[in-house]
Amino acid sequence: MTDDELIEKIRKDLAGQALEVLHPDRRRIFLKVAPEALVSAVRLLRDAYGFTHLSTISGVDKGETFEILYHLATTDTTVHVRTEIPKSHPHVESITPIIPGAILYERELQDMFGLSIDHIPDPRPLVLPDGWPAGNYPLRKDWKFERPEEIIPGGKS
Amino acid sequence: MAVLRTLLYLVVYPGLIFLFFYSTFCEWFDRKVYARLQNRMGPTHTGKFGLLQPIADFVKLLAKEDVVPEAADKGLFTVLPIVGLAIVSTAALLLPVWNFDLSAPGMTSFSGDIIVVLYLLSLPTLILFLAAWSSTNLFSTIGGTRVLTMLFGYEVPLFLSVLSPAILANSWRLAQIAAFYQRRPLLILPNLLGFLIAVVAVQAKLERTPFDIPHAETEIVGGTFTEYSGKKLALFRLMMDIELVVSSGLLAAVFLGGFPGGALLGFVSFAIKTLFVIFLLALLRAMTSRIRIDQVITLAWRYLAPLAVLQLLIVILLKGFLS
Amino acid sequence: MKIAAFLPELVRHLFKKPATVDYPFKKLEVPEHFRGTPFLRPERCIVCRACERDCPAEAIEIATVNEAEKTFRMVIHNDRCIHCAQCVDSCPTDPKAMDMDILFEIADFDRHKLKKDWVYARAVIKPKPAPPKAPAPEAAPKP
Amino acid sequence: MKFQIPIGPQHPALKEPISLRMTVEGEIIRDADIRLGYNHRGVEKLAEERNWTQNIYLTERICGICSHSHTTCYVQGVEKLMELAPPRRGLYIRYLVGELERVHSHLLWLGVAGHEAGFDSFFMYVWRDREIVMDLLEMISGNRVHYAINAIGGVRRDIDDALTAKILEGIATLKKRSEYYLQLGANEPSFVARLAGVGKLPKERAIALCAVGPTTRASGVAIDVRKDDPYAVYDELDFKVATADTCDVLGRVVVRVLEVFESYKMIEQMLHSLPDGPVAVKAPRKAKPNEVVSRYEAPRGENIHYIKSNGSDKPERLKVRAPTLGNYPATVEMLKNGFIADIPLIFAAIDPCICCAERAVTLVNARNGEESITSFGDLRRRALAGHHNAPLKGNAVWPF
Repeated sequence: MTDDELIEKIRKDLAGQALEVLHPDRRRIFLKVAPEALVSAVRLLRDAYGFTHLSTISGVDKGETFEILYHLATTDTTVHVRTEIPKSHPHVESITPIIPGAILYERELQDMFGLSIDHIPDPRPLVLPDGWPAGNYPLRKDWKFERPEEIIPGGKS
Repeated sequence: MAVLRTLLYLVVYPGLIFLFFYSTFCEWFDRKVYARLQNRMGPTHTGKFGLLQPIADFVKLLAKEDVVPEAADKGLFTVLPIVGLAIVSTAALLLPVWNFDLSAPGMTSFSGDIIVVLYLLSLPTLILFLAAWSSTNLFSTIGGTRVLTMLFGYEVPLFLSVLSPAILANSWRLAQIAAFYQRRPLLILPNLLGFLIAVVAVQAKLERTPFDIPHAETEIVGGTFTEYSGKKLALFRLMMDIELVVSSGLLAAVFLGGFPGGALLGFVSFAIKTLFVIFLLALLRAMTSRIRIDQVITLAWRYLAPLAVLQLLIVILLKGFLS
Repeated sequence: MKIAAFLPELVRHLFKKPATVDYPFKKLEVPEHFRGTPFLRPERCIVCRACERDCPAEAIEIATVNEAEKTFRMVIHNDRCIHCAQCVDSCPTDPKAMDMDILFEIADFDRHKLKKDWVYARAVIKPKPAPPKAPAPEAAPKP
Repeated sequence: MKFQIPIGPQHPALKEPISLRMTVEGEIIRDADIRLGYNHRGVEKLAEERNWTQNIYLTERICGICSHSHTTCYVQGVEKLMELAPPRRGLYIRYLVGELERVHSHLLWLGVAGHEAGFDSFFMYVWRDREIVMDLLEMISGNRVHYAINAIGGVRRDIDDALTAKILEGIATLKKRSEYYLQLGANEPSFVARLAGVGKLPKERAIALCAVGPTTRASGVAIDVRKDDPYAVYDELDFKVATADTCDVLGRVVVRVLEVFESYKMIEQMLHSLPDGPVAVKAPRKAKPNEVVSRYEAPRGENIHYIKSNGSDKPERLKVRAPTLGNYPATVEMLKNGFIADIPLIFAAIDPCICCAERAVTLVNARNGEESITSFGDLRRRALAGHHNAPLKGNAVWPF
């Protein structure tokens, strides 16, 4: 199945849900859905088109909203499902029940952006240390890391 | 005079001082051979050819901080390395290297000493288990249970294979067994199978690859020795070194015709024969990968034990044929 | 599957020369274009600060000593340097003012001793007969 | 009796800090849990503050073994963002280094597998021969580990005929040696006994848990980004995707060794058809606002970078997913119901390259089994206090 055929089919199958379908490059399809439609879109992609492999989940802080990208792949092509959730109510449904391998990426997303993944089977922090102060989410744009002044005996220069 | 002689025997040759230097030399030899088999250099710089490296390691460990875990049984934890060292050194005294009279059994050579040596060699295993158990570390505990589990595997083949030459020689005294094979060197050949089984079993007793399961570093850190440090670890390492010398000496005495020729010549043949056994052990160490504990038991009971029984059968038939 | 499959190879190597090198006493030679430690040829530096800007480890520091005399001080913090030689690539002069030598045993007990500094006057490049294409925008000092 | 054993954060089997909690019953593992966060360096946040050039070296330092795969993945994404077309010769050299890196990484892994199984001679010999490829990489790039050969728009160094001949010669030797190791690995009984049937990962679980790389290929799933999403030069090369269907550690060994042979083949092909011309084009300092997903088949599996630019000379977002993270869920699955003795082997079989984490220590009280977590600062304070209260070392009694 070529990319164009796939896009055509996705457009038909996700008629009301696909907000935007981009095809910037060979084997790269960016599909935008509403957060409510995310789970059904991923399920459809998995069941109907064989997108069983989730490469990763990326989060992007876009100021007022968070953009989350689910990078799905088959041996033929990749689909990057994009959804946007407001920063004021950062909730998104877990896709771990559909793709079990998503668990670590969702936990990482929770740690780094402070959004909550609803119905995640294992919500413990993943990459941040145990004593990490609550409410600090490193990959948000408003979180700035102050590099502690480097103490070299005798100073830097 | 007799007192002086006994003292000399206990402290100088083949007692503690000799054992210390010879066992460190054997460790050097083992390490060097192992390294050369792996196309490496091995110890090079401490002393000529790195000969002093094991002694340097020993001294370094003595100088290190000695930590006893808070939850450990302190008395037992401390005393075990010393007891272990004492046991293997005692076993070493029974080797027929020097000062034995074939006709008159003495303190160090008597009928049944082969059994005593074997039992003395079994005790370090128990010492290791106790050491592991008393240090209360999780990894040590696992190591300790592995020590005991392995004991049930290799002990029987070792005993059977070491005893079969004794049966052929019709004696339970090491010196007499050695003398028997010195008289009839051709009879060493029927025991070849037993020798190979004994080498494998001794490898397991010494916990060297492929049987280094109780202290497999990639699995359970230091295993038995996880909590040991400083002087105690140094003593344990010395214990293992002496055990290496004693076990190879035992195999040489039983299977390779002992060490004839009094003090000097006897020592030369002792060195050559033990180093030969240690070379075989090093070769076995380089050749194999560590196996799992269940595989050890399978190996011991499915292959080694039946083969040892077969060896026993051969010896008994041969004995009937000879007499 | 065969028993003692490794034996011939092991025994073959028993009397061969070891593959390892007796390191602190004997050393292997590094290849020709080995990336060792960076250094500056102060007579060629035009103080464009391209190296300072592109250094991923912030190991290069250029400070003005005297504005009027156009003298500058460059410090290379070898304790931070990751030896990527990006400074050499970024250097617009020809021949390069920044370069790498093949030293690699630069460890020290004191990170101060790892620093190297040069105080120098800014070099003025004479306009070449053919106008240089690429290096020109790079050469402009960053405000 | 059930008890928990902590493998890590510091453990001889682990070359980098990670914590594996094993619930064991005797020698059998009943449950496993992975805790990360001991080594978190904040690379993604840091990347947002550095320019495109500096980030090449930052991504290079994500991993010490597959350093080239991260930079290549990053650089090929940035080149798309900047709409650059690197010259053919540059691309060939870039992926030549990539394949040499795969050879070195797989040989390294093979040695480590031997070491984890207690087969130290095998480890020594494999690593001795791995030096050949390390030396080749050093000759090409000037460094052994962080080659730093990628630049945006091509590569930084060219190779000449003498070097080409040397590479071909080295590859010929390595080919012979690899064949020997394949023979040896398949014939030494104690080694095979340790590998066969250990760490089972059935095909359907490998797919469901999104495992990547040789781990999946050993379960009979032929995914390989080089084949599925052929980037740059890979659609011009003739190679096969190596798979095995034993689903165990032995299968992973076999897959990796077969992959090494494919790499030798590819290296020879690339060297024989090396195009002429320059090796790099000049890159702009800024990239237009856009986004790109870049995939690369690293030695450990699929490496994916999501790069978003905002028009400045710094990325807006750089998301890195190293292959090891994708393999962790599968590892937990493989560890369950295995032996303690197999932990290092199973864990090593995914070729872990632990590049995500931080600093904390768990203290387990041996008497009552209570766990407490101590922060690094606290430990440091304790260590200093202990040091101050300790008797002077000068007064220590020399033991003999």
